[in-house]
Amino acid sequence: MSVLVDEDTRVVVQGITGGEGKFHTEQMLEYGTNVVAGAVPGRGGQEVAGVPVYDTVQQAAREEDANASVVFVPPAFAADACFEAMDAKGIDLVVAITEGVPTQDMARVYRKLQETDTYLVGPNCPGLITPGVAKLGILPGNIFSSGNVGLVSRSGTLTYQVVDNLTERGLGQSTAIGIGGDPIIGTDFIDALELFEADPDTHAVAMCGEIGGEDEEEAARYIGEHMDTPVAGFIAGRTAPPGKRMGHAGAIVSGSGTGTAESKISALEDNGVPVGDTPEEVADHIEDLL
Amino acid sequence: MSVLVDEDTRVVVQGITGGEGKFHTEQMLEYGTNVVAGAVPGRGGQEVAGVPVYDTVQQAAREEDANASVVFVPPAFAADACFEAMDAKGIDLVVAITEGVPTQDMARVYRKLQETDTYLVGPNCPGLITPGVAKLGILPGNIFSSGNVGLVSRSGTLTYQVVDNLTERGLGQSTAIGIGGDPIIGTDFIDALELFEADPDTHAVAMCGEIGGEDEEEAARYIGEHMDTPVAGFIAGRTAPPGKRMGHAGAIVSGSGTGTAESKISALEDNGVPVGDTPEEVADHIEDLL
Amino acid sequence: MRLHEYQAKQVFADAGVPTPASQLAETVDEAVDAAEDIGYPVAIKAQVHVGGRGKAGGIKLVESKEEAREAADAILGMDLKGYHVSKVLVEEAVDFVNELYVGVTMDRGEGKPVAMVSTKGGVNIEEVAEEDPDAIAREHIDPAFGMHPFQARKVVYEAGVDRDVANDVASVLTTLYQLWDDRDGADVEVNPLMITSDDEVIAADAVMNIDGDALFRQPELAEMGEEAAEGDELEQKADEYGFDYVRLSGNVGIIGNGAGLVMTTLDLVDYYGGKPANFLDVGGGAKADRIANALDMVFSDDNVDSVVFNIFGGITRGDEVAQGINQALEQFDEIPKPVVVRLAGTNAEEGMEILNEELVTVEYTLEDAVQRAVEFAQEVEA
Amino acid sequence: MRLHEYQAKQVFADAGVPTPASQLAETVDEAVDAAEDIGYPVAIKAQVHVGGRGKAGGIKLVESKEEAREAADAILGMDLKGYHVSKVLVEEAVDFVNELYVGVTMDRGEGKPVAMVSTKGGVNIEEVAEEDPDAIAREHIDPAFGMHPFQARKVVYEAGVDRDVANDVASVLTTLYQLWDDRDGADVEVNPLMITSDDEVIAADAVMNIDGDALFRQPELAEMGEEAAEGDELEQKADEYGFDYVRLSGNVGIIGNGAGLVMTTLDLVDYYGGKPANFLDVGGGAKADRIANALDMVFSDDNVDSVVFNIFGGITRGDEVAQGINQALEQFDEIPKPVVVRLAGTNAEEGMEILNEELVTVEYTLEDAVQRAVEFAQEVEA
Repeated sequence: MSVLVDEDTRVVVQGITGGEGKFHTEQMLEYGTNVVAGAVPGRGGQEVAGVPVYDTVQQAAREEDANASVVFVPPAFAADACFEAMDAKGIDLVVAITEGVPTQDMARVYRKLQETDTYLVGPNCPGLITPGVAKLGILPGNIFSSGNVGLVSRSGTLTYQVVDNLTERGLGQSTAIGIGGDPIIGTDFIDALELFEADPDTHAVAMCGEIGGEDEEEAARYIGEHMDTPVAGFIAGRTAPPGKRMGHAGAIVSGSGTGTAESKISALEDNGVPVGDTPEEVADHIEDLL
Repeated sequence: MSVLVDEDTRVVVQGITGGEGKFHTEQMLEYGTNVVAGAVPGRGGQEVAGVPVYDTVQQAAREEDANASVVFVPPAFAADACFEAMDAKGIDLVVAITEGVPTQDMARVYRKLQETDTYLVGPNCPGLITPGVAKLGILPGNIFSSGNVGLVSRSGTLTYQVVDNLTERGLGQSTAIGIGGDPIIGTDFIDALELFEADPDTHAVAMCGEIGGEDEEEAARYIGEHMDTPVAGFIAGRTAPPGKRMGHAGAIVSGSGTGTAESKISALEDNGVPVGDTPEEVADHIEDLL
Repeated sequence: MRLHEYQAKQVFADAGVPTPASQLAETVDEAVDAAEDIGYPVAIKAQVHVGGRGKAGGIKLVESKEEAREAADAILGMDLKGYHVSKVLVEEAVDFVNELYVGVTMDRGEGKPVAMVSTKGGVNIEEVAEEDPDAIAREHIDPAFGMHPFQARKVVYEAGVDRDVANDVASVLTTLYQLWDDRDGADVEVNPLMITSDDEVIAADAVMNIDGDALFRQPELAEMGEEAAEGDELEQKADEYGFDYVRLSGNVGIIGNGAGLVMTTLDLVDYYGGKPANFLDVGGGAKADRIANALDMVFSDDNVDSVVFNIFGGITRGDEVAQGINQALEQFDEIPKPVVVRLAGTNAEEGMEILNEELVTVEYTLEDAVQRAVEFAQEVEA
Repeated sequence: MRLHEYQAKQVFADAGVPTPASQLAETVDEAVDAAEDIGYPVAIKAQVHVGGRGKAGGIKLVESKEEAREAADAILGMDLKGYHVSKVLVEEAVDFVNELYVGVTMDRGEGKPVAMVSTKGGVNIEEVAEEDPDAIAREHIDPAFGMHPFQARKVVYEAGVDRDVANDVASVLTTLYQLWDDRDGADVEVNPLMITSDDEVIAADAVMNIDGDALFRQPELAEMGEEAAEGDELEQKADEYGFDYVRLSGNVGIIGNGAGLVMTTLDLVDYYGGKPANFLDVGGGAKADRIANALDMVFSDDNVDSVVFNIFGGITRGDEVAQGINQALEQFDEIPKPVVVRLAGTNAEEGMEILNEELVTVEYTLEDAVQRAVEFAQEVEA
């Protein structure tokens, strides 16, 4: 088993006619993902990589029985694309890859999301993958392998690094979710941990956080209170100087007590989560926990 | 017993320093209503009819343990007053008397209302009364008497007429609710009927509708499917010519099949609800049903 | 409050909706000059609030100066379903290949605006709605968020609009929603939205109804509304006084407070064998001068033989009503028409005491008051 | 993106927030002229993005022409916590009886904007937040509805603002929220909002941080942002290139893709005994020319002794990265600093084949690549 993505996932790609949309549609198809449609206004009736394009997500979902969407549209239109996907009947998973979505747009998307049963992963995320089954997003499929380690991470490329370390020593993954590092995201650590906890085929979870915000601290408390499945952690940004903004919005050290690497690491350790000093060490911990 | 209003109802009056606000606060107090506070921005610290005024509803609710609000503010500010009351911790009943609230304002209020557990009665309504206990609004208390007939009506003065007929022959009321005749209202017929159905001390319900909209038809179906408490009905506007707008927005005959007096009367009768030809006859029916 | 076509078109055009070239004319000469200016063919369209203007002869397509003069002469001054035509819009005739319906209105039942698009434009959309409801695509708008761009596209594509014009139609719909939202619209519609052979979209008609309760914050539209006011002298008077008034064909004048109660009074007049002359709701909290105005209105109606005055007070106070009645009636040497008054509710007893029983007949129940007024009317007719 | 005080004040004033009379000056003479114009006392304020400007000597209150000259001379050109002061704002000194804090920001945890008011204005609000959190009243705004008027009043009264000025303070807050909403604000603040003895409110400082991701739809602010850009040459270059870049004090240059992985690379440099010279994230989907620009940046940093280039590809494709590296390095007769490259992920193998191993050292794991770069740096230092 797996979470969010399985054999029945039927994907519509929003923005399939764009450069990245087309490239990653091909990559997803090659990986075996059931990409059944694209959606681009005004481009209905065309085909991209053999996939039929519709003018609206609703049409794509209706005609091709799609139940998930991956969003590759430019930042200015990404929020609208998320609203469209959340609105479309049948779509219950939306994966927003787009980087650079204005925060206020996302606040509105997040507000609407609370009223739906849809899962939104991202934005500014690499997507998610159930190895050997399907990937939704831009993750490089070849580094993943099927297994029983769940993975959730705020950082795209750090996810790949940790997966690489896991895969190299034969620790396959049930599902890996890149939740994205933006200030406002759909699925957060706790949502993902909840899903992994409920999945009988996920036997351990690797959780990669970074400085900024308090999501890791809250997730640590959640793990301590609600999880039986063991978790190992990693926190990026130990050496980041206070007050400096390191890349995306999430990665800023506020200088006060919370949000620092120390605060996150000790919250995790206090709740029984071993934290690796290097990505390699995360794999060590997972090996121990299984 | 009663619905929505009882001995524990503690009222804050929004707009208490205005002419109508002051007059009806005095009337409510005289009737025995527990009016504990007023709320008018910039008027905190004053007193009206012996009632302390606060600058915000939140302060009034906190300081005086108010749990209900009656809104007397002018139409341009009425929606904001409703939002404020819905937002205030402790307030779970809002009665908006104000007439002439722009419909789009009410659409926004109604949208927010769906996310709360608050009851909003109105706008453009006379309010509600549990005879002998308390009245919230502008209903003339002296015509009501305590008893076991529930009353719900879209029209203010028509309510009074029917109550007068009931009271004259000794049929007292548990609670009477004027839901208002605007296109968008908070508590509708079905909400009120649900409350009466659940109230062991309401033994029959009088429901006064009028032409326009489909609320009476929907209520009729609800009564047929869900109610054990007997209901008698009245529909105003039998002689209204099609296409003419009769007073408030509710009272317009669309000319098509629904919304006419005939459509409403037959929907009620089809669901076992006797409909009076005159207000007097409604009292006759109620007498029979008890 | 409904704007005239020419006013709504101006509002739409200002907001960026493509409209045909047009000029307003109030005389035949003005109309002919406008037609010459614009170039033939032009449509000459009566500016009155009447459905089915075309069928009733209120719209004529003309090809020449002579035809223009003839058409303007026929339409200006005509009586269109009871409305006097004093203005025509002279408008470029658009050569179209398709006609769409595009509109935004409030769905009362849902408490939400709804955007609608249909490829069956150019005809009465209410008929389409009844006979072929699926021919109209509907998209409810969340009033907290407003219309998302995708929603405009979605409803346009769901309606089956051609892909080549879908974007432009969605753009018109977006503008209509924006106008609906910004200008407190009740209904904002274009029907037909014409599609030309080279895929241009043009609003060939324009409907804009404004929420009367919101006119206080729409001063520009309120002013247009005054220009657009129609109806007979009494209805215009009611507008001035701020009454909800509808003139009917009977002879029992009816004044009351609250739409439901006034309608019930009408129903009872009918029930007791009389014929209502009007619906007149003085509204809540009516003060003495409003009451006097209401009496003035009903007395001004020559059809009225008797008046029933039915006030059940909540906000409206019986003593003020009584004062108003006295004031209004004391001005007359002789009361023009018998008035039956029934007061109940807030301060009703005080009111009863104030009422001058030499001027009015006082009754204590609604049924009695209506019956007495019907009797008075029957006596006059007899 | 943060505006300078003088820019933010202009934006606030244009939106109707009362601000003191002020003039911008870039020379001592300009500053003195401005002070003479405005009339004493005036404040002379360094225009740099530094907290605690006042304490650090960046704000001086002057009473005369002589003092103005002295202060302007001292402040213009000074180095304030590492920032060069090239502009001062000369501003009317306001006589106040109270100082408030009023601001709007995004509460990440809630995913909602929050409006904040405190009567403890005029000091570092972060300190107030930590030491006396109840001294700041907070009101979360529903991003679907925007700020309701009652919310502005509520938070102002909850903060304990005097009733006499509550309405004006609520009005400033409403404007700040509107600016936050319309202009894609991240933080929009006035601290202090001064209250004068005759109950006037005046914004004595102005903070406006804009969401960098929204600058595409805020062209006017984006232009101001360019004017406001600060930092050393390399940081300005990074801005031009559109890189997320932070200069640090070590000697191992770091280039990578994705904030988390780059931070991890920094952490590993430290873990293996080295010192990171910078954080440089080339972002997702980095094309060849961006890669070349990134190398150019790190080479331009004199502190850098070796470079580790760590790319794990998702959107970023290994072959394009490799081409970029080759292109950048082929320009040099001699490679200025040793570069260790580690590619993984999408098209990594193609990339490895493309890489010119005469120009770079290739490693296959992150740990090996970092260790090798640390070794190179240590060799140079040795």
